[in-house]
Amino acid sequence: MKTNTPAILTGTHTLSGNEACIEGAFAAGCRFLAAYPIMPALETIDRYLQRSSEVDATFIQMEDEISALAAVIGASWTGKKSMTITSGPGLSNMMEHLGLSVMLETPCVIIDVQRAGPSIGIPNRPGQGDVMQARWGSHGDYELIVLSPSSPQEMFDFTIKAFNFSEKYRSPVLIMADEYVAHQKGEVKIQPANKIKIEPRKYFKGEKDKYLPFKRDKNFVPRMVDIGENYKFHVTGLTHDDRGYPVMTEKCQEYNVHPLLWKILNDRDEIAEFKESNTDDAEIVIISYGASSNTAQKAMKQARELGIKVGSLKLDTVWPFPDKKITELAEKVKTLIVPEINYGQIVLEVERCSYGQANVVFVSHGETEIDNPDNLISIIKQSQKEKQVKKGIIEYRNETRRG
Amino acid sequence: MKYWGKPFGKELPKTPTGEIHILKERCKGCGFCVEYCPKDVLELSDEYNSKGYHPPQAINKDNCVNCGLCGMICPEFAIWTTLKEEAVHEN
Amino acid sequence: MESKEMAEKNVLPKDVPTMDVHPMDDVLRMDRIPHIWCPGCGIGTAVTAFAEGLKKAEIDLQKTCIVSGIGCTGRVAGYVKLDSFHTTHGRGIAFATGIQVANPDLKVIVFSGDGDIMSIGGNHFIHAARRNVNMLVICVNNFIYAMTGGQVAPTTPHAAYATTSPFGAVEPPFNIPYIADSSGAVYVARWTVLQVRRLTDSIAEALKKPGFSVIEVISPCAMYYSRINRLGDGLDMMKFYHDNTEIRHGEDTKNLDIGFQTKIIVGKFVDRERPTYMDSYNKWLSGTVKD
Amino acid sequence: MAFRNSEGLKMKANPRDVRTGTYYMDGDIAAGYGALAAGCRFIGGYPITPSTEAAESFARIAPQSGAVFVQMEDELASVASIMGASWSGVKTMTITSGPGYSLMMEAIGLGAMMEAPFVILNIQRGGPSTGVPTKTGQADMMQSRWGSHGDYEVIAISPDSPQELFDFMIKAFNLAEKYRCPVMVMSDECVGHMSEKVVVPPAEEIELEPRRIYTGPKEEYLPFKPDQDLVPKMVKAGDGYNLYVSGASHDERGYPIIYQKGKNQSDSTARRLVDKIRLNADKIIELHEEKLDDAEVVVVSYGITSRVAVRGIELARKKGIKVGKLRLVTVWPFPDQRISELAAKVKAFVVPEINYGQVVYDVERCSHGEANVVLVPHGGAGVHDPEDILEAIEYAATEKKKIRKVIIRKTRLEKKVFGGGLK
Repeated sequence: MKTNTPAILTGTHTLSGNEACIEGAFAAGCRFLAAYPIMPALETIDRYLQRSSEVDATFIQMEDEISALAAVIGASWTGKKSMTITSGPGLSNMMEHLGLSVMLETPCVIIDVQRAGPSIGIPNRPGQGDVMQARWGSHGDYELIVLSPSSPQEMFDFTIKAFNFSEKYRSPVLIMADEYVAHQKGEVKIQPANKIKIEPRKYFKGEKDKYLPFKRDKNFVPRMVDIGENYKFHVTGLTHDDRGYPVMTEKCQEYNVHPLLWKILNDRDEIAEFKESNTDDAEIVIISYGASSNTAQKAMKQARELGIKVGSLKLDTVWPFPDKKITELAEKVKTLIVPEINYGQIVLEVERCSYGQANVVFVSHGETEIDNPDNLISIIKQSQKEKQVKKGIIEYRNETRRG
Repeated sequence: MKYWGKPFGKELPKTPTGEIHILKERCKGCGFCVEYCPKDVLELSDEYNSKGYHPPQAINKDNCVNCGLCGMICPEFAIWTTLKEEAVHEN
Repeated sequence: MESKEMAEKNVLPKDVPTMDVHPMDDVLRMDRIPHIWCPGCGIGTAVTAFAEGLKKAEIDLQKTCIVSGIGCTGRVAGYVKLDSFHTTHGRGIAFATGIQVANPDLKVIVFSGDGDIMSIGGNHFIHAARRNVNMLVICVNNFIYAMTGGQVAPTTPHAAYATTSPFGAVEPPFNIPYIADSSGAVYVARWTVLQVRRLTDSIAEALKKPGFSVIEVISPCAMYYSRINRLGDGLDMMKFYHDNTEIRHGEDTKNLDIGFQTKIIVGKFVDRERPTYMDSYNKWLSGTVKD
Repeated sequence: MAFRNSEGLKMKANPRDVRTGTYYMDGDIAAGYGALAAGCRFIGGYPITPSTEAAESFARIAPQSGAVFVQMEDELASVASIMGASWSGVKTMTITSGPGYSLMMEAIGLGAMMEAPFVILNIQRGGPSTGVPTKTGQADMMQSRWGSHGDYEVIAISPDSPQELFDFMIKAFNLAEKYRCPVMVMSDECVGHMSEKVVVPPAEEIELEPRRIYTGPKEEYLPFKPDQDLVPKMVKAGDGYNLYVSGASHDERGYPIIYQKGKNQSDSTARRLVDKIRLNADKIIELHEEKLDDAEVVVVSYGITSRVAVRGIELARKKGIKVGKLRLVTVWPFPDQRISELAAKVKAFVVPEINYGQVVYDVERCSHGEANVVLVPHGGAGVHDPEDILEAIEYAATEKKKIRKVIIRKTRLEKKVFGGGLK
């Protein structure tokens, strides 16, 4: 399936991350947005409304984030590609419905423009404190796909990718942008609409009375139909069998929930994408995602100029986590440095996957260091002095930065 | 049946007769149908269904006028009536 | 099917599975009956009235879907043979708003309980009414949280007992028609499950009405509300409704408070015209957004 | 019925709050008794299976002690109300289960930021979403640590019997008052609905942690100026301090930080919030260890699973496998140090959990590739078959290779369901 609406932008444009996200959504075929205004994602809604009449898309501002995601799930079942946009506190409010969309296996996309937290935090400053929440925030067991863009161009590309993943795996997909990326203006190259690959919805084709809403194919993904086509199906957030009827047994719980994980995990090597640079001869590798990868790139360049063998691994997909790649790197290099705009989240995963084979150095950095890699360079130098592999996460704290 | 007289040239009012269907296994013995049958057709029987409730039984079958109230008020979808025959009201 | 033919001939089958014979086969999922509700509970009656109402309204059932939240009444969606959604607690109306706005051709019914709609979903209720989203909300009010074992609800009458108000409910209850009316609902009615024919007519009427319609259905909860308050079983509650309800169509909604074992006023209170959400949306946008 | 303040200042429990005696009661009810004994004066709750009995038991005994139970309109309101009550000077908690807990996520972040001491009792059930309301699960463990946005740390303890549900309520309130952070009691349906002997001790045997009340001169009070252990002192609303408490990142005065160029803003508050738990972790963490001296395999478990594991361990010991038990009483903060120590010593960890792998990843992380990590998953709505745990122990004891991933065992249930279907 290809997009064919003439209103989709093509060519090169200068867009902010927020705007690029909306253009990506339209290109991917998104036609329904339910949202609740929140800093720093406000520009997305503005852009959506400016463009919605051109592409014939619907917007509704709901009374809170809880209902926004509920409305998105409802809309998705009518056959429209749907999404919602929020930031940290809104994502926290959506946690219950994230679970519902997993259980109903509803394709939808959630854009989270992260800000400094916890709680209200600082609404107009960047943060990366929601990455663990994206994976673990709702109760119960589930797996989902989380992408982390680092520039407006990636914001555009990843939004399309997110819609494709959500249709392919019938699962909610999260985009964890941050304030820095969302407000950054940059050049976005957009291919002609007919060259953008769009994953079609997996519809059920067969006799109406034989339709089972949760009958899985060999990839554990069930087929979908739209409301209003006389299938008369039932879906529920309770543990259910193939027909969608609740069954309150241990067996059904296993039957229903375990494949929810498998459908993502079986394809994790395909889903988990990353960008490697200079890792062949590297002794130190900086693992980063989102806005931090801008810093990582700059630091790598400067360090190379200084003659330090530094490589970089940028995670495009944060969840499912590329375990194997990290283990591979850990066996090869001396030190893994993880800069994050939080107090240690993905670094825990890196520590887990490194199996004590390399030093894991954590750098908690703030927005001022996104464009300024000095601190990271000094930490690279400091980490070179470590002679042995240490257990646990190493953090060189620069106490003067505090307060 | 034929009648000679047609008072005021009009047809006599007709009273339908209904037939009662009871799915005993579904019944949970709430007694709504027995209480609210306008013709007092039903009563709770002495027998048990497999859940241990007393399902209703029709004691005055002939009184049923197919009003359908039992079917409407039954919370269990266990009882309903169908039209048996439309008899002319004998006055 | 043999049994279906027998049903057509109005012969009661013997020793055949009974799921195919009930006259409401086409709107209910008979393969899921018996349902989970207790003996003496009125929700089943409300569902019967709803099913009859659906038939009576003669709307396109293919373009109709039902959403419910959590709770005893929350299970209704699973028993009605339409496209049905059993969502999270309180979010039925929000979910339905999404369905309705994304595809305005659909008629959405939210069938849920008093705790679900008025307590945790109270915010969505007033907002959907304010927007006048085209949906029918059937709120079964049994005065208590029954699924979880009889906790105090926002509709529990003052001084009635519940497990979390072991000394009698302190708070005054909600007057659902009044909230619906003041928030902008276009159709507001209240019936008890005893007035099942009037309830059916009301549902059929509301289904055909565009806009946010609310029907409060008062139903006995034999297992919790009646038991804790020593009001007898379901039948006793029905008898109470029989003796203590008064039909007053067009009554001012602010007079509709329900006290503990006091008179219940039922009837159709509001029936007015207001542009629905999608009407206003399209009209407003066509006026302001230039091509 | 009115609030009775300042009782939290006493070091011992108030005899009026403690229903001393020996009971046969279920875990939920014991939790209600425990909360009252700990001096809880306010519960804002919302009914959710399987935690309702705890709310009901508290509602029944609370008024006699001057405590209040308010049933709020939803979980969002419940947790918000207890935070308010906490700042008005009383001990507070709320009671919920999975879906309700998910709804509370935003407010938990607020609780961490405001440093309001409060307790959340989560009687976990099968998930995700509505899942299996009436049956057990342990799949909210990671959520309790990571569920809200931004960086914060919480304390989570996991009881394994009704008696512990009583005891841990008191423990939880003490931890909450001491570290001024949300404390989660992560129980599960199985413990919550299990009826056992519960001994409620006399009031003088119950030690309570007093609230850290500020006593200095009024003018010098700064609501977020930390003590030596990074925890600030508290006053209550209405004492004339003109408090300003905000969920926004704030300075010591509580005033929201306004962006200044060239300065990393989030460093000031959030850093201390995580440090106050991380640096005090040794004092908080409690572990139960059995037969670890000679162990080659360690079963790491928590909650109801630690009781199921006992059987697996017994069976394995009978077969001559040297296996020990490590029970995480405190799940968060995670005992990194202890697991690391053990990893260097033993061959493998076996982690049975009623989920498809949550805490096991932290065990893997802390074992630094020195010991194999075996997960025995269970989807919920039931507990493990001890035979599955036994088989995992046997496997772990015999596996010679170091395997660089979590080894996920196929359980009997999984084989049965995906071999033979649901019937």
